Amino acid sequence: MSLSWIEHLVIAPILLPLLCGALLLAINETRHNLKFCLNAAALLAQLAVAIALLITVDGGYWQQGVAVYLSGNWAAPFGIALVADRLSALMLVLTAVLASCALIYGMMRWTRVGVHFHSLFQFLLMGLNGAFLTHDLFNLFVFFEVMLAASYGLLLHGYNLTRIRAGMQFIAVNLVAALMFLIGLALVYAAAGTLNMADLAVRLPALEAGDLDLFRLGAGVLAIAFLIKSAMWPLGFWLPTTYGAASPPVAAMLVLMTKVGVYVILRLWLLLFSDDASPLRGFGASVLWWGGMVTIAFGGFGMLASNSQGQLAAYGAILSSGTLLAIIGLADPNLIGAALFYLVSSTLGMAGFMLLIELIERSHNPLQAMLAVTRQAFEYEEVPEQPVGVGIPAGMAFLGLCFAGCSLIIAGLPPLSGFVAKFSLFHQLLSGPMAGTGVAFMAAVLLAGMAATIALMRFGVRTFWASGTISARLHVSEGASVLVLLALGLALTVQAGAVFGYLERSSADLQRPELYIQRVLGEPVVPPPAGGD
Amino acid sequence: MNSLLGFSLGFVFVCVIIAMLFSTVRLLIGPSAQDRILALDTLWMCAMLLSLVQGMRFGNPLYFEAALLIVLIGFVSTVALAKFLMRGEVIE
Amino acid sequence: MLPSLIIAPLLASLIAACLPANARNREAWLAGLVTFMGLLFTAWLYTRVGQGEVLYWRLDWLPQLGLNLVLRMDGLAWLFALLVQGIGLLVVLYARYYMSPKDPVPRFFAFLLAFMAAMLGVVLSGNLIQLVIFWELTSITSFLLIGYWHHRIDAQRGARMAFTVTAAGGLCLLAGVMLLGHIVGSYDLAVVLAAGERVRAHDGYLATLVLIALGALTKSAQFPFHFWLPHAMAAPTPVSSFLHSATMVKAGVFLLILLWPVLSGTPEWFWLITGAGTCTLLLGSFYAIFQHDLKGLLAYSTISHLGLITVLLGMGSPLAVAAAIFHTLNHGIFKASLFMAAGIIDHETGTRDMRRLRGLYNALPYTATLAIVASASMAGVPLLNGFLSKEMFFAESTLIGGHDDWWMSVAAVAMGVFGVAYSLRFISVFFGQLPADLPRSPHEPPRWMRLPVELLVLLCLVVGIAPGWSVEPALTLAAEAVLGEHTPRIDLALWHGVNLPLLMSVLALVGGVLFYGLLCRFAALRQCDRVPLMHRIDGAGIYDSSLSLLASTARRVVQLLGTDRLQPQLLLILLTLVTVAGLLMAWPLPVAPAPVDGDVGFTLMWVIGGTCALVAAWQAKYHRLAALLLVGGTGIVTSMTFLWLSAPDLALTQLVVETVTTVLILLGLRWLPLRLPPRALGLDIPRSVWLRRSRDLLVAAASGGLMALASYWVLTREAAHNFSDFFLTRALSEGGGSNVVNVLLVDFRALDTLGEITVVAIVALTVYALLRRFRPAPDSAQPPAPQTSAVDPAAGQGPVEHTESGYLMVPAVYLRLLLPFMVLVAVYFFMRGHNLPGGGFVAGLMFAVAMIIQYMVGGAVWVEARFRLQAHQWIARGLAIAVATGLGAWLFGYPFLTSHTAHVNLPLLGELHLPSAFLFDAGVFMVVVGATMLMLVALSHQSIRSHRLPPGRATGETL
Amino acid sequence: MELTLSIAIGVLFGSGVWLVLRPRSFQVLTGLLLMSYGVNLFIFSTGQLWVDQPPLILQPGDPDPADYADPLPQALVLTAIVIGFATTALYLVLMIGSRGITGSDHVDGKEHDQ
Amino acid sequence: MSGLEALPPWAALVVSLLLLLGGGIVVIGALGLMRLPHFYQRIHGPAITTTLGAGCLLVASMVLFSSLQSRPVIHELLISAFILLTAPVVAMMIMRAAVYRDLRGRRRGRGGPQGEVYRLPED
Amino acid sequence: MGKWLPLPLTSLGLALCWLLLNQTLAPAHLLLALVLAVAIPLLLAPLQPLADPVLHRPLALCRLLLVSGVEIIRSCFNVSRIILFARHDALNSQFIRVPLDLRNRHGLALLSCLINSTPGTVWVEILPERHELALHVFDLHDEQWWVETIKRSYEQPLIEIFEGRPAP
Ligand code: NA
Ligand code: NA
Repeated sequence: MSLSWIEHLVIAPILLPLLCGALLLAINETRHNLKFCLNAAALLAQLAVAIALLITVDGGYWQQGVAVYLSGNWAAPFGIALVADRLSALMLVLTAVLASCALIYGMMRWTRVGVHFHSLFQFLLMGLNGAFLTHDLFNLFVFFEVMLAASYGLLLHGYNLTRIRAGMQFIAVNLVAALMFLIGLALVYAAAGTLNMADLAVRLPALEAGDLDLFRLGAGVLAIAFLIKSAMWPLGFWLPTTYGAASPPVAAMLVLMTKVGVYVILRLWLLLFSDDASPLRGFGASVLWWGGMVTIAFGGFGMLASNSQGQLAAYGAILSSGTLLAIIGLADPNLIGAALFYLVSSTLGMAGFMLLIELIERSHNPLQAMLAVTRQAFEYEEVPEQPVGVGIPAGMAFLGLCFAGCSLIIAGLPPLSGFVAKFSLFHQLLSGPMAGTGVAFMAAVLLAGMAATIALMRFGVRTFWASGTISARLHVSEGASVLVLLALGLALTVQAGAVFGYLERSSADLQRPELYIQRVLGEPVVPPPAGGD
Repeated sequence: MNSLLGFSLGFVFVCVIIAMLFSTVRLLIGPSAQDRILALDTLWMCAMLLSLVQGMRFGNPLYFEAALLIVLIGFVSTVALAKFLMRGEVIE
Repeated sequence: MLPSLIIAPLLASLIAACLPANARNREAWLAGLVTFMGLLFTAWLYTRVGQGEVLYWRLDWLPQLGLNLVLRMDGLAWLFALLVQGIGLLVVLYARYYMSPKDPVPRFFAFLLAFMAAMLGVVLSGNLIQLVIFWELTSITSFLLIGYWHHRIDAQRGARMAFTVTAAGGLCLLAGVMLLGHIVGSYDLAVVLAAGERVRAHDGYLATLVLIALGALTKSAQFPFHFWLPHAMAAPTPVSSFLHSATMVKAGVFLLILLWPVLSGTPEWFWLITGAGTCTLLLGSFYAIFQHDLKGLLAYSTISHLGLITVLLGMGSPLAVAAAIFHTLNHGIFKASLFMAAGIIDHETGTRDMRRLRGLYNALPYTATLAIVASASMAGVPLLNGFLSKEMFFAESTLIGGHDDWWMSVAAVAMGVFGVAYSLRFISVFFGQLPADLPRSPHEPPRWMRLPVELLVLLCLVVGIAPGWSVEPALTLAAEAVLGEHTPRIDLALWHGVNLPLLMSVLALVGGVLFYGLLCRFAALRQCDRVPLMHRIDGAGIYDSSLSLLASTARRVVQLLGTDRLQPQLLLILLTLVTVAGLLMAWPLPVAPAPVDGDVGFTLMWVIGGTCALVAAWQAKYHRLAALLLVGGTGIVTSMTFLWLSAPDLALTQLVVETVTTVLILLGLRWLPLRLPPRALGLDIPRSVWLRRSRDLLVAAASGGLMALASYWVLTREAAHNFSDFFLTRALSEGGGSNVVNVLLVDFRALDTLGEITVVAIVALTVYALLRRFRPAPDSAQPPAPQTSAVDPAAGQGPVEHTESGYLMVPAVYLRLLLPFMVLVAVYFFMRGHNLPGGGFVAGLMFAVAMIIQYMVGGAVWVEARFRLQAHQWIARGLAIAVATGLGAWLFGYPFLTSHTAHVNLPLLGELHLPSAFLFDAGVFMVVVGATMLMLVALSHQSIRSHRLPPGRATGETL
Repeated sequence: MELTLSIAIGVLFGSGVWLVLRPRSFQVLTGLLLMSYGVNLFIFSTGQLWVDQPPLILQPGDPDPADYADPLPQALVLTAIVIGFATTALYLVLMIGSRGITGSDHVDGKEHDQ
Repeated sequence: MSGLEALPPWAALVVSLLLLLGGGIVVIGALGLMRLPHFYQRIHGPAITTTLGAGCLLVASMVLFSSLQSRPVIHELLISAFILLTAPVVAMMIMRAAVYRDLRGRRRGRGGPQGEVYRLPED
Repeated sequence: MGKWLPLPLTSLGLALCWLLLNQTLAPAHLLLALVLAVAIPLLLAPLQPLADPVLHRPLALCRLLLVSGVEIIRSCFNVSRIILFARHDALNSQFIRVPLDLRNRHGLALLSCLINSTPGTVWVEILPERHELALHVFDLHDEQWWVETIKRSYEQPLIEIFEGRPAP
């Protein structure tokens, strides 16, 4: 008995970027094109792998739709088990897609402003993919660190004043967060005596009272670490600074990184605290709920208060993070599918927006923009000009269109995926037992959507309708990557039925931990060859 | 004889720790940077001796490794510190 | 076939957007043809809809949630579709001539067609959610169309205002519709329409009603949301006539009509809808009188008429619904024509200011006649369509509140009076003497520009004179669609005999004329610069101030609840930690007796470690070197603790890391600014600083205390689990190594190690990249003071002189002699790692330390001239080796990183154990060497660069 | 020993926290160092304290797990030390980079008026 | 203390004496470091720790393990050799650093090395 | 020795060191020691500008080491006594200069090793102008005695050992 090649697919999303990163490192920095091509090829391969995983996971190739890979051939709670289920596969695909867009976007400019962009980029992917695949807490820490270290590098890539200031903040906060991760992890290990997530779920109900208290403490501290990453108020003030400073491709990847925190919380919370048998059922739900709600409010106010594109996007990201956290806090299993839809949709929208920002800035004359703002402040009875329209240059029109698309997704306005997400959330909320929290959540989401609308519109009007616009010098690659993201948003909308079906199945997976546990802990190791070694 | 050995092992152990304490006092009060560097170097040396003593106390030769490493590594930071004091930078 | 009604204009919109900027005719032809075909198709559908058939088209979209695409055409939808496309066609024609040849019309026509598609979507929706989608799309396209002349501030403002209000309403509508769907259990319109009883009886009815009404009222510019409509007049006139009079603003009333069977018939419905409508109709008509802008007048008039329709819908009687539908149609017809006429006037004279316009009849008699007829219709003059529906309104108004309650009738007549007055005001521009100071001298517009107005006015007449023949069937059809079996007999006739409504009409006409005359004479209508009595009800002002309030509140909230500084952030994070840990800590702590005895030596050792840490914390600001040394002391104690407590690997690792960290920090220290304590500078520390420090001290003490409690808890528990037994029992037998920690690192949990070395590699690359662009601060760019001091003979020498004859001559002998031995010991630690403490990491750092000493002695240039360590390649190859080792298992059908120990029997040498983990560890070794060297060397090169290069080239790219 | 170590962990962590809350980047760096010492010792302590029982299987035959210290926390701490080392180096370089480009060693890259 | 009981008495005696001596020397060295008034005196304190103190302990260790394992255990010699290779460098470097630091300080009017050897050019 | 053993003494030291570290004479380790003893110097020779010293009088070296070993122990007790019992403010700690004739760097290194290992004396540097050794003495009684002792007991044998010439 030995593993077939297809089973190695599970670890390929970690190995491909690692190998590619190492290879790129060995290539001289002057050979931009070669590096870019290798990077792109590796990305394509990752995309293919991710899609293959998604198809096989969903297509019943693996038992229960859960692919388990025992690294080092050690049985599950002891070795490090990688697990690809529908949710992981989805996140992998999302990562690969986003990364491809970011890379293509950066092709002409951003990948060249500093050294080792390509290696760092691949390492970032390794961290992200690893975080999505691993089901071992400490290994998760390691992949978080891989991801963060690479993101530090990319954030500081070709640094300038703002970037280094942001870097100081981002890195300091994340280092503290990493320490908390470690403390929480240690407490959990001390209490439950395992690091494997599935094993943790098995052991949790059997814990003695004292150990349970210890475990709860650990879970609390661990949650802080994840909540810092998912930028919950008041732990996420690093985000606006960081997003505002990062170069567009990196900012687009940062969008995904915020979601990693949410992803982990979602997975762990559902696994450990949502089951009826769990002695800590509903642990921290109210904190997530309140935190999420305050974060939504903070994000909404932040968007209204923003006066730069970067801030707008950052607070948008905070808002979407808050929404997801509040959903988890609602502890309603029906909502998970819709929440995932929201996650995917907002990630695509935000990433597109991040890429767009710089293009807009580039084609915008700041002086004129300022003039427009002042004019707006002091205007009223201005002599109406001749009612003849002013043409919008094609590049600007394209940007405007993309901006509108991203805005629609972010603000959750019809007809794009943001709206579908919002609708499905509300629908699921309403189809459950109605409670005050549900109503408050709906109100918050609607109001935040309105705030986003107002803020985005204000920004759009000042930018695209200001007379200071100059023809944008767009590169095809840059436009194309934004367009791809938007097209995906559109596809998400058009294929909402199919996507939602998939997400509901993912959500169902998450609600049946016993099957997952059985798969992870029951996965046999490959026996040593007969006749000894 | 074994009680004597036990006693002297305990004694030397306490001695090393006390030596560490004394060095720490110097490390804390300085007053000059060279005093502190000297104190830290002494602390390293005491740590090496502590490893040796621990090895003897437990009858375990494994502690030797740590002592070896301390000897080979500990002086590096002292040299670097001294060079920093002398030249303002460590590598020219 | 129904989707084609929506898809065709949508496609046409896309095509229109792609046409060149000057393709005015092509655009118009495209838009016109598409609209015309749609119109024909809709008209043809009468053959089926007219039979009472309801046409459906369905497509599954999100069936799980009941969100499907459903197009549904009943009588009402048919009538509205006809209206939309009919007026749309005329507007397209009109716009062809209205828009300047210099206007970039592709955008205009694209948006117009997109709007038409969206509007048709609203009208044809058979699913409530889908309706909301199209609803918001009309808001969006309306926003784009109002902002078509986006360089104008009023256009920007109007567009934003309109969109804000209608989009907010749309969100309410979404919520309402979802509630409705929740109550009914379906979003399908047919199902919802059949569930009226259930809805009205449901607890959520009121919320549903309010939310849906908010949607409808905002869209239809009802009080108190009316204010956006006048500002929307910044749009090109075709847009005003199409969206803001005939169609989009009718979406709100359309929705009320559509859901009338479901929601109406309750007091809440009555008070909400009628109340809003009444306020609107009075306010709108009164305001209209005092406008000076032609379009402003028409806008307020539109508001008032929309109020009228709303009131009719609120009344709750079937006939009122029929009247509402009828008036919707009529208003669309006459108001569109009036807008077009106003547009022509604007186009021809260059102004819309009624204070300047006079005697236009002389210049454009034909247009004037048309406009006068249309405004007569607006005023409710008999023989015109406006009269009929208004009379129906009067009739219905008398029924409200029974026989003793006349308030509605009074309001209706008042509205009629105002309506007549503003209609007179409108037509006043045609009479009198043509002023000479108009911006342009007016002429009759092109024939084709006038044609739409002519057609609409003709319709006014036809409907007004022969309603039974022209419009009754369609109206009945639409009413039946809404009212079903309750449809009343609709008897549209010019003459119903002398009755109360007729009297009210006459009263309104006469009263209006008198009122206008009085106003002109006594109130100086033309000089009036604001609306008397009511000017305080300034919705736009409230909107503006509330938006700016919102923005300033938001800024304040973000300032208050957020921060962009690091320290408060970290404080909050740590406070959260303290709070969470404090709350979750078990009180009192369950403490078992300590399993390991106390040891004075250990305690003394930690007295050292702890004091060092505390003093380091105290000294780190002004005495960096001291703090560094003190942290070193703590590090030593930590390593000794590890050694003592059975963790030799940790002790070794901690020791080497300690050293390398010290060297690294020393390399960096040189670039930090000189900092003298305030006492040395004779400064006082302000009180706020002390407060802040006490606060931080408290947090630090609390977190330290909690940490101590937690560890005491952990340490004194009965160890319940035996997780590690697995590793202990299998490390040697299956992992092939006796050092369990090392086997864990390179076998059981090798994936962690792989990640860990990746982190090290990444950090090294980042450091390298950062330092390539490093630019020292001006005050630290100079060589450090010791190197410029005249006291020291070594000051003026370079590293080579130092080692050849200078102060390093003797030390260099030692340090160079040590190098091979340190390397040998590194090899030793590497080789034994799998079985005894050591391993690739320790060995790698040792090797790096050995090298760095050579850098210290010989200087970077000297070393690199002789021994160039390709750090990047080491990292790359190390990673590759580690991965390749793991991948080797694939060849044998095992998972990644499965280890294998080869037992080789060699003659003379005996049996050798060669675990694959050894190779993996070699990868670790290489990465660690490469990464550490890269960092140290990159750091050390800064000194060379910064003062060996001329100032301008201090940031050279070579390293 | 347990009490000593607990207090030591508390003192290290607390000193680190104090420093991390300070405005100068070097203070924060030192704080991070101290905090990671504390945290490493804390992780280490989850395997409880064993004197002279390192997890080295030097005797032949089936090892009795009760004779050896818990190796897993040690492995975790080892990884944590390495990662901590890397991030310290990064923060250090960032610190001097920031100092170079902003001219200030304040953590925000600019001096705030107090 | 695993197996220390098996130590022959003579070895135990030798080891004990060496340990007592070494321990005493180590403390005295550190005491010197702590108590001597000037840096240039303090630097002589640890010197006895590194030479005789460490030497005694290393020899004790050699004797102890050799007799415990009934074979020559002499790898402590390596430590001694490395001490001989590193300690002088450390002392030299610290000393020279201190001297010139003090000389620079003296130029600025603070104290400095005594005596005639180190004079400033102007002195 | 040339190409394969650029630093023969170092190689010898390395091989010895390896065997000592592993405390074995097993054939595998002997082979490994040999390999390392050749490979490491080959790899690192560029960083060693000095050739290995030539020991002209090995016996003299042994005697020197023995003598200084005794001196070290003696000084050790001396210094301990001073630390414990002497009045610290009465100490005459002084820098002294010792003119040197020894030029061989290995010789100088060994001299510094001996001086620094002897408690009570610390080598500061070789003052460049006149090739004088600056020395710090813990408790100086007679400067001339020190100068003579160092020149006679240490420098003289060292010159003979490393420079292969009789001392002047
Ligand atoms: Na009445
Ligand atoms: Na000495």
